[in-house]
Amino acid sequence: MEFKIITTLLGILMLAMSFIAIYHKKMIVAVIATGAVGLFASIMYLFLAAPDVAMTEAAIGSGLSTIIFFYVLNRIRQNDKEGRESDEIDEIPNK
Amino acid sequence: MEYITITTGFLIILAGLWAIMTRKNLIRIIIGFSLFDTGIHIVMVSMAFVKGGVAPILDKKELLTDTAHKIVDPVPQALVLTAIVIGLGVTALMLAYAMRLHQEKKSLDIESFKDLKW
Amino acid sequence: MKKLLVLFILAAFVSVLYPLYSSFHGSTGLTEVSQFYASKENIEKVNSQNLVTAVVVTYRGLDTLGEVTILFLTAAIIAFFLKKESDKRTLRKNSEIFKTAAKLLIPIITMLGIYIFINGHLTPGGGFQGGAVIASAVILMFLAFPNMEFSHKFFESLESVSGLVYVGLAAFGAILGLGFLDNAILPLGKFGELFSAGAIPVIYSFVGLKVGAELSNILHKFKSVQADN
Amino acid sequence: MVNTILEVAVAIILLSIGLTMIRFVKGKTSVDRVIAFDMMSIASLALIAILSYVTQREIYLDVAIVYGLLGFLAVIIIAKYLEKSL
Amino acid sequence: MEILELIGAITTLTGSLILLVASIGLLRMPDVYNRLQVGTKATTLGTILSLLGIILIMPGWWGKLVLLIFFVMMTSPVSSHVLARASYFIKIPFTDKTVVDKLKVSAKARKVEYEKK
Amino acid sequence: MKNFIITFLILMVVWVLLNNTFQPDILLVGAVIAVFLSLFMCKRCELFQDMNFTPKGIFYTIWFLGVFMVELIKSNLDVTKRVLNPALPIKPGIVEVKTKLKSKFARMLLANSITLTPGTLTVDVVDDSFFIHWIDVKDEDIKSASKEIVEKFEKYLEVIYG
Repeated sequence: MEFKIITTLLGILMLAMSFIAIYHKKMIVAVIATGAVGLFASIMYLFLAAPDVAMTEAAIGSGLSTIIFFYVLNRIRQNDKEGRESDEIDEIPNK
Repeated sequence: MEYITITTGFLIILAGLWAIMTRKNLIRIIIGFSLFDTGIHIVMVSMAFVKGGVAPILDKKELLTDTAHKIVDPVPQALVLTAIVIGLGVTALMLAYAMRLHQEKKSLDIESFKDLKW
Repeated sequence: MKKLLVLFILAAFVSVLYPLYSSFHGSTGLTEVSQFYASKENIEKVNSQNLVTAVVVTYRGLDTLGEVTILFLTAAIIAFFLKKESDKRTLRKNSEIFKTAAKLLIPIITMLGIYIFINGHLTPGGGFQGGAVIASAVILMFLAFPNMEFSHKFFESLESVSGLVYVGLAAFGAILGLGFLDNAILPLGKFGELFSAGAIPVIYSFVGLKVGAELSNILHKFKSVQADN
Repeated sequence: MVNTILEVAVAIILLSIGLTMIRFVKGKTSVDRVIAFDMMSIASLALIAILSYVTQREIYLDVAIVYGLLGFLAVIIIAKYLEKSL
Repeated sequence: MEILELIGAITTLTGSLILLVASIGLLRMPDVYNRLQVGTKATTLGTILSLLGIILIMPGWWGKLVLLIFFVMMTSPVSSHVLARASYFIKIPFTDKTVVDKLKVSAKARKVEYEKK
Repeated sequence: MKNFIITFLILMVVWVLLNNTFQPDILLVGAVIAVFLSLFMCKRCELFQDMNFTPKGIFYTIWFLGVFMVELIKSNLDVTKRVLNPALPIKPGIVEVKTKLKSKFARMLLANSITLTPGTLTVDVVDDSFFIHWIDVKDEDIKSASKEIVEKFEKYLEVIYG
């Protein structure tokens, strides 16, 4: 089986996902995209013959850190007086 | 194959660095750090890859004879395993700081935290 | 102007990284250290199928100790930084189907986590992954039953007891004259079975329990105070 | 023969992941993107299973189980975040 | 023996084709709920068929694969149900083709206010 | 007690499936862990209270699985037909159906089966009525919709869960 083509496609997908994570307007989409980068990275580790690292990345690097991100976004929304989302807050000029 | 993955890793490192330096929102900067982490891990694992090597788990009889020429390098993998867990700790800590800063100033914009600027 | 500066910094970074990238030609063999770890006599000495686990638990055991300490410090600092607000919000009731499914899934997921860290020397996985899976079972509990009481005492004592046992097992090897974190303090057993590799499964189980308790604690700190479901 | 058929299957799965990626980019609402994410993780699960046959290692299936579990949890937590009851 | 392997490979191929249908459906359907329908059903059967094919090819691995199938069958409908419930709660609009909405009537009768977005 | 035994059995089955052996030492380790876990987790849970362990119940469980698989495949053919049709023939809507089942576990199984069968998706559950998103609404009336969607599973689940 041609591993090269599959890893190339995975790499392109990962780069597209990281681009979305940097530039998308909505914060929640950015966080989901970060999680997806981790998931694709985990498949790439399997192709690189590293199942231990793949399992760690799937469980910790992609899973638990996404969950912590969402908890923090939720508490930021709760603490804000008007209940704005975290991506709406920084648009206000703070002078 | 290792060339492709190492290139991907370096490009993701650059993307993360770009996000850290140009974005204004604190959470977005933390996402940049997270991407940077992932890129470094990919680079390290692809450096450990040996052509034709299999995963360093010896669950078959034929792997036990002359092991060193059949498996990929286990040491960088162990290091990356450690690094991922520490990365989670660092991310959690940074997010806690961001949350605390938002509680103090009601803002997530990095430009509004200039108390230490002279 | 600022973009230009950023670009300049990125260019500097690339110029530092480029020699590393261009001198990479794909490794053709193991390094000397890894060859030492993968040599026949050393495999027989440690008796663990999974070489990564062997490296993490015995050869580089001190690193793992430091890593667990870092996680503990993270939990402590987060607890110090985040003050608990005491506002009580009314949450939307969970759907009954999700609650029932969670009741069915939580024991199974915990079993999976325990399997992962007990078989750390035979299959991929180990203390850290198993701990993360156990923590995800705890998260499922938080999500399905938000106002169920979470006994801090139990998790904290579990964490400290397993940490103490871990360090104690490590020091026991040094007392016997074998070395800190040596796995030969228990009989080595037959290669490839559950009871083999000496103390590795025991040590990794305690690491797993400790990591699971710590991660659950961190996640509970991030979860806000809730009532009325 | 078996290997050839499985190669075609892997190509089709990759194609479907790519098409799902289009939905992720186009989106419209956040829920669409979450569905796309869920589908990508489940399709990758099949990819891992095929990979474990090709390399003849049973141990890769452990990774697949953990993978499926964490994908499920991520979807649930996003849904709870969206309905503001996290 | 070889025939069994061939059947397994073809089953896996069928599963991947169903996954492809799911992704096309995800692209073509007009609103969130219909996409969710197509996504859940087709991905579940696609994954189950792929895993069944691997069981037929490698009968020695049945333990973990059966567990994986059970896991997918248990979690995938629950997650899509939770997503559908959340997206109804935050009032994601229906497509114009929708003919009836009984839940709205029932919510009015039970005096439950869903949130305005 | 019934709950404890069933949880223990499920955990043991999971353990054996994961290890894929019947060696006595592995079984012993699994049994110890499963007893501990089911004692710890099953203080209050009443999940399997209403399960009937008669031969008829077990036979109906297997029969239910068969019916379910057939419906799953039918639903996929249906979805494929709709998706690949250039005209996209859909007529979606949310309908209400009633169920007679009381046991929580049976209701979860019913909702999951509904989600995985032709053109239906459970959106919300209120008391004993399920609100279902139907991709091709044939009948808006509660009774006939119930007959169309629910009944084919309900008659088996009623026997298994009393």
